[in-house]
Amino acid sequence: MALPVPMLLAVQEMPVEISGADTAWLLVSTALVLLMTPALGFFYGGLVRSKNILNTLMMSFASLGVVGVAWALLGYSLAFAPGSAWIGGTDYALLSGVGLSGAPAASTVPHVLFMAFQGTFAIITAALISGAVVERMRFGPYLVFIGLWSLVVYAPIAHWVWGGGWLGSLGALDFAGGTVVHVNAGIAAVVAALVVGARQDYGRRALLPHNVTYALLGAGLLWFGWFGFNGGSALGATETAALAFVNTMLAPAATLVMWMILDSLRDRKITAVGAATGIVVGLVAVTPAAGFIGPVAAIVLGAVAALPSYFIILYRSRTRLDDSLDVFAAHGVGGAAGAVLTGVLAAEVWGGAAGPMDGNTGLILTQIIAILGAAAYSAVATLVLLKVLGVFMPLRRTVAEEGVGLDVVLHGEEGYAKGEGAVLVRP
Amino acid sequence: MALPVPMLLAVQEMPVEISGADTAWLLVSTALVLLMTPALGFFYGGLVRSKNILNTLMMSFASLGVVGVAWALLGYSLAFAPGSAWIGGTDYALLSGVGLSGAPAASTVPHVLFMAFQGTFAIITAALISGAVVERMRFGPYLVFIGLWSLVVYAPIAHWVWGGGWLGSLGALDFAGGTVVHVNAGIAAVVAALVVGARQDYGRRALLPHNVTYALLGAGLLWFGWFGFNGGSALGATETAALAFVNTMLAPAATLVMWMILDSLRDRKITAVGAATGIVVGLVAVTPAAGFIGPVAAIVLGAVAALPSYFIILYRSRTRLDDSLDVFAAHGVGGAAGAVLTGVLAAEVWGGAAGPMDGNTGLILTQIIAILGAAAYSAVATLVLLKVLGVFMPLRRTVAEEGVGLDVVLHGEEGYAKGEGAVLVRP
Amino acid sequence: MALPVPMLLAVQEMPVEISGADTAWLLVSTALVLLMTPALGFFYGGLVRSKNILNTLMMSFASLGVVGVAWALLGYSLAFAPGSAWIGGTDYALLSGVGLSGAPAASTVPHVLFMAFQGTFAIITAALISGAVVERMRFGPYLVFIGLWSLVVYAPIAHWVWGGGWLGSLGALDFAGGTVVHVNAGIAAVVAALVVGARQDYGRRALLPHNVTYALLGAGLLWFGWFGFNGGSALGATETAALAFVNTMLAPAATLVMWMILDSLRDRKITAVGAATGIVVGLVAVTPAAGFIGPVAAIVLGAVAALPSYFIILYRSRTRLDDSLDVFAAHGVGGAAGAVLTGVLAAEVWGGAAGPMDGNTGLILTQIIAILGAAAYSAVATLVLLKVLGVFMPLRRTVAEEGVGLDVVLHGEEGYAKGEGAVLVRP
Amino acid sequence: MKLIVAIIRPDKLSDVLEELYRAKVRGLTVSPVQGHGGELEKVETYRGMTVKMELQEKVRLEIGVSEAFVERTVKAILDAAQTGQVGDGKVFVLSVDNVHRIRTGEVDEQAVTPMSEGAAV
Amino acid sequence: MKLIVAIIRPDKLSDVLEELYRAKVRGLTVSPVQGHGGELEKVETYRGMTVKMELQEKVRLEIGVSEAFVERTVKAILDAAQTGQVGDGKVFVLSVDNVHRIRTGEVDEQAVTPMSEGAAV
Amino acid sequence: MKLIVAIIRPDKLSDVLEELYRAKVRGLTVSPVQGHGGELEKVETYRGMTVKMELQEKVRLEIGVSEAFVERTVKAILDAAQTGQVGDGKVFVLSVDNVHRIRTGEVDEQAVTPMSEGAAV
Ligand SMILES: Nc1ncnc2c1ncn2[C@@H]1O[C@H](COP(=O)(O)OP(=O)(O)O)[C@@H](O)[C@H]1O
Ligand SMILES: Nc1ncnc2c1ncn2[C@@H]1O[C@H](COP(=O)(O)OP(=O)(O)O)[C@@H](O)[C@H]1O
Ligand SMILES: Nc1ncnc2c1ncn2[C@@H]1O[C@H](COP(=O)(O)OP(=O)(O)O)[C@@H](O)[C@H]1O
Repeated sequence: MALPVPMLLAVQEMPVEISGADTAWLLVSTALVLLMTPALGFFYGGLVRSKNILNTLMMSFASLGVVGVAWALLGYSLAFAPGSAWIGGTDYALLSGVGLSGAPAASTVPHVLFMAFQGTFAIITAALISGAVVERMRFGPYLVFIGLWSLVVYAPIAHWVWGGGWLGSLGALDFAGGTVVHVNAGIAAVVAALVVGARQDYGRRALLPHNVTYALLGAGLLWFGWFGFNGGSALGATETAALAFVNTMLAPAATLVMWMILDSLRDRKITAVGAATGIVVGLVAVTPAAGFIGPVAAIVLGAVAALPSYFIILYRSRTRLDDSLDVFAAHGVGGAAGAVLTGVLAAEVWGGAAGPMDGNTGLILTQIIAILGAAAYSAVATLVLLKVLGVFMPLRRTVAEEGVGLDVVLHGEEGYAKGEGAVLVRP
Repeated sequence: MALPVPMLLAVQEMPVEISGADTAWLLVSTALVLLMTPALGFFYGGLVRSKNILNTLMMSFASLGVVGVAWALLGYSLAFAPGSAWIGGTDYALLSGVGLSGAPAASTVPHVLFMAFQGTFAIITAALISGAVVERMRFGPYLVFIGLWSLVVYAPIAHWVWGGGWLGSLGALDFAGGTVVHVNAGIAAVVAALVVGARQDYGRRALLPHNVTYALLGAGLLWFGWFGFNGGSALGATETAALAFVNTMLAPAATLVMWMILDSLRDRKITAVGAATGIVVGLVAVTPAAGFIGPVAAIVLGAVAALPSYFIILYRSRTRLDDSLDVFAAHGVGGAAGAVLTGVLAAEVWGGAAGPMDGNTGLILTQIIAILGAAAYSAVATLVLLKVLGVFMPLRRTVAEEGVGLDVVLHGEEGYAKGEGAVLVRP
Repeated sequence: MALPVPMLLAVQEMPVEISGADTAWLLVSTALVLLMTPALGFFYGGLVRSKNILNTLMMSFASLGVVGVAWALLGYSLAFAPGSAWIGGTDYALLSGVGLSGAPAASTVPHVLFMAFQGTFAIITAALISGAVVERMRFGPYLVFIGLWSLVVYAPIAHWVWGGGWLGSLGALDFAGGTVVHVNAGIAAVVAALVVGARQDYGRRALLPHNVTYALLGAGLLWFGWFGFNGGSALGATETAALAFVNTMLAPAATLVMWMILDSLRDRKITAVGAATGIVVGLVAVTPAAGFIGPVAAIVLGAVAALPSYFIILYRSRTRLDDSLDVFAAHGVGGAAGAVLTGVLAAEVWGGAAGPMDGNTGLILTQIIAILGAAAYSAVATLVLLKVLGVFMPLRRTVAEEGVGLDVVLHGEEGYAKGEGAVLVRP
Repeated sequence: MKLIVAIIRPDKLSDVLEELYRAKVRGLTVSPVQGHGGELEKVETYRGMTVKMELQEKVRLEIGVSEAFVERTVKAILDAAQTGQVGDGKVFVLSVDNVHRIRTGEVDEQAVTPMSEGAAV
Repeated sequence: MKLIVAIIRPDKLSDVLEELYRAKVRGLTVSPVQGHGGELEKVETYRGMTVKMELQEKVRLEIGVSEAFVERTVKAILDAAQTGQVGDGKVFVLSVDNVHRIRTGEVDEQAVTPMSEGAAV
Repeated sequence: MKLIVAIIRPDKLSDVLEELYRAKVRGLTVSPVQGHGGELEKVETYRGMTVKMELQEKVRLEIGVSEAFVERTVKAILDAAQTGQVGDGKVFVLSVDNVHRIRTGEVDEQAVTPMSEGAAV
């Protein structure tokens, strides 16, 4: 994702061989990003009540199936096939023309691998939204929603920035998806939380995380996977990959330190949920910047980006908006903060694009335009999608069923069955 | 594993240098496959009762030790040293001649690394069988069993297909082990379940999974590791690796979607245990095919392969066969389905071997012969091995001990100790 | 880490290009080592009581932040910038001069990546110490301690061995940190346990592991990550990396087998905690040797190294030393055993350094000097550091608070909240 | 002295605690239990196996009170725990020979009268 | 009105539930407990530490019944829970002053008579 | 026959078990409970949400004894479980109509007298 469009075109002109090293790194990166979706399931799952743990996990795992297939059949084409400034064409639908020779956007790696790498991004972006509707949304409509959302909302925005669309042409910088993935998912999450409505107990009961260790497990695996997310977005085993990688290590480290300081100032208690959250916010924030800024700038970016997300999380829980797992605060705000800071800290000396220090003072404005453009489209399209869906299938079950818990009601299972009083029904 | 034997020989003739890229990818792949065995432990462990969780985990973890060492000392040689059509020789016993220069079967990577990569396959294949005998088998005999089984059953079958044996010569296609690993383990599992006998409560009580989240954790990590299993079987960072990788992403995605549809049609409830199972079945099914078929064919294969496993799992639990965690249905049937579908979908255009569409209509028959040959040998050899072992050491503890749970009885530990009423015994 | 200093200098003279393959492998290795710190958190966390699970996890996770940032700002420079025989200079402070061209110590990979790879070592070494002070130490002082310790203790010792310091010049062999990481952390752990003092219940109550599955999860992920630790220390996708990797697979396998045999001889019960411990001990022991010895020697090393750690663990729990999770026995003793065995088993034929069999009989003595030197400095410096810290901030909370559990008292959270009786405090 | 044992729905616990608080009932002990009554059974399904869960999650309260408090305690529970749906639970009132407060050794009436000077965990 | 409290082996719970069902005893409450009696203690070992587990897993049943049901309830439990091995458990029969059904406010006999019209969780 | 119900601090359980052992009280049943009394409430904080934990972890003992044993049992508990801090817990003594030993069908006195010939889990 590191190459601006003109350079991409230049590269395409001269046929290049598949590089073993680049392929090796992109193979690894794709596996790492795929792992992020189960990891997200555990990050989210730890934060819900135990009666909804399986439903929450399934919201992530199902995306691997539904969005994975949708991406191969159509989404990739809508995002990356030649098309207009707004959306890609259907040249690559059903993966036609997506073979083993170099990808148009990354000539040293097989096209089919580039498609898969991008697919893992679509999968996790859709799954991110689930954090806003856990513990109450019906599962069938959720599956239909994320499948369509990946085609109707994600694919176009990916096209705008990376597929040759208008934001890329404008010069907006988004190394690995601060806007495409995180701002987009964060805004869609708010819309989904509003349309689906708050949990019946929200604001009335204490809804405690049933297993904070899962939130930490998820955060740890997310960090691990994110090296593929950002490092892999260099699309090769290059210096840029190394830079993106190192920034993905240092920025969240700084966010974590800052988050612990904020926690400790507020309440003299450094929370584990806070640490897990801080890590994720740092990872989100460095995503758009990873290959464009230096390592010390990454530390600064990580520390600074902690602030807006930290305080919006505090504030959000006092509002009526049941964005249950703070997708907006972590991903929407974190992604936007990162995108803006990319516009401040990008420096040509690190081999990426020119930033304000190199005279490109318009960059910040471009970044803000990109954020707003993606956010606006995501909000409207997600709203329309959910409203239309809601006409065909109710999005929630009854209040009583919500009380029993979605695991039993929707999935016919318990996360942690004791087995007492369970009677085998003979067929 | 991708190269048919004649090509291998050709390659061996001209000395090739170690390739950094191929080595990098095989290093990563080996690590990924090694991780699959702990992952399997969690997949299995989540599905048993909490009083047997440690025993179930240990059945996988112990294989890392026992089979790992057995493989280095002898198994690798029996599988890959020059020998007959039936078994390898002892040239590589105690790793003699296994050094840092290119492997005979993969000249661009160090021989010692090739040995280790193959070792991780032997480790997990043996561990797979444990799913059929959990919650009742004694641990000592289990350790002896898997150690010997890896030498007596696994190594020969690996030799048949990949080490220059009769199935490879016949032209059977098995990219990463549909037959060698999965059909083999699936059949051995049935035999083991029969010889060891059913759990005392089987068919009488509801034996519930104590922690479905572990089954999902295991499935997620297995998917991640499987990229090394299939992608690494290309033995280099090549286009074939990319193809195998992408198919390993798309086929299970399709199986997962299909499984959710089947669940939902049957009972209007999409289960998490089902999703975890579906992912594993899809991974199993694509294993023999990964480097031989195109990505769209992989989606088809994944979706189709869900069917037999799905219905056999439903049926099995009504029988008296206590293949407790459905190793046969998931691995035996899934592996066989994948192997047959490889015979249908293999296409030369994807750089692997010729399939029916390329005129090689005999391939399906060859595949079936390979399945039956491996299954027959696995069944007989496993039976003999267990029967002989049973003469020297009882395979089970008493019914009362089974009631207490194997963790306390065999391992002297509890998985989740509360500590109430625990009194320190001073030495 | 494989290159002795003179070779390093030679390499530096001729400018070499960044190698994609080497970079790919070091990228992966760095991600793997980073994952080890969360993994360590779970390994440790499973062994404590549930009321301290979050505190224990946080002791590892926090190191990713605190030590990660400290390393980038100063630690790397103190360890690797040109300096004296005792400590590096400040040339690389604030990462000045650490860019995208080849690292001085590893010219084929970007300098910034080499810095990050080394940073993951500093992070986990500090986190290792936490095992000796879990369930009682205050969190604020702990954070200050590990931050300073990484600068004052870790960085100098790393410099001695790898940064051009006196131990490296002496010819001491430490492939991936047997002395720098494990002996160092093991000794610091004893000092910390003594200064902080024993848990109030230590030796009086049975302090049971609350979740042995987490210990196994941690051990599995540690093994996976350790392939980066040892394999990555070859600093490229080379034959040496392959050798180090394979040894990292075989040695712990042998330790695991030996540990199971010892368990079974002692009590006829093969414990899961023992298996997890055995794996870690094997990994520790092979760390100094990984790239210097052959695979069969690694099996021998793994099996032999089980013995001292096994018996010291048995013995330690009868003493008054509350090194709660046996950091000394596993890391201190395991690392020393590995370092000495490196001095015995190193063989030139495997491409590393000359050992006794090659006539370098002085090696064993050199190894012992390195162990003692590092241990002595670690002991004294850790002691001074903790004593000084203790003057400014008490290291423990009250006995009553220890009884309630650190999760609630220090972090204001519970690991596994049921939510009964929780009342929302409206803001 | 009486011991009041109540089985209620878990999601009514907070309401009951509040109501008891208003009724000035201070001490009580809570435990998670599983109940079997006239409720519809839950059905679960794992792979080929279908399972009827005969037991529902409930919460058990145990409250030692002096005679004077019995009525209002029972009333508080009945009021706060009722939904009108099958499965609301039961309240049992048992006689107690005597009650001891462990901290002070006080007995009976004294033992259950709150005395919240000082506070610790 | 009586309250029958029984401590049984966990693996006998299903049998006891079935037997009670046959005895037409409907309502009951179950909780996991740990018991100490004449049973052999389990020994566990963690690293260097050996631990005696003094408590065994048991299940506690609590069943409110009218006088007429006491005998058959106790008999059902005794029959179904017995293995003859040490550790089978105990049954306690306590007198209850009164019983309330939370859903309806009915008391005593009425409160424990099943009335399964309607059904909900 | 009496049933003694005691609510104590979890960290006093071992001491109480030892003291009861010395008092020759053998059989008993233990369960984890949560208590609400005069204790200070714990405060927890999760993201923006602050939560007061009204319930503290306690352990509940249930001990069936013959009249002769009541006093020494209560004394043993009071002695061993006391810390003097708020939150030490309560002991309730209830009358029991009768007790059955499931293994042998013995009743009352017989049923609670230890008879540790043989041993099994
Ligand atoms: N006879 C009883 N003894 C003990 N507990 C009972 C009894 N009857 C009901 N319960 C408890 O009360 C809960 C609800 O009882 P149920 O009879 O289903 O509801 P309702 O009182 O609304 O008819 C049960 O789940 C069980 O825990
Ligand atoms: N006096 C008692 N009070 C309360 N519970 C008891 C008592 N005696 C035994 N129990 C419970 O019954 C269980 C089995 O009792 P035990 O005396 O070991 O068996 P048995 O009745 O077969 O001799 C114990 O684990 C404990 O839970
Ligand atoms: N009236 C009561 N009925 C039942 N349990 C009680 C009662 N009062 C207190 N408890 C239990 O005893 C525990 C300690 O009681 P508390 O009143 O706080 O302490 P103290 O007895 O030291 O004043 C409580 O957490 C609760 O479990």
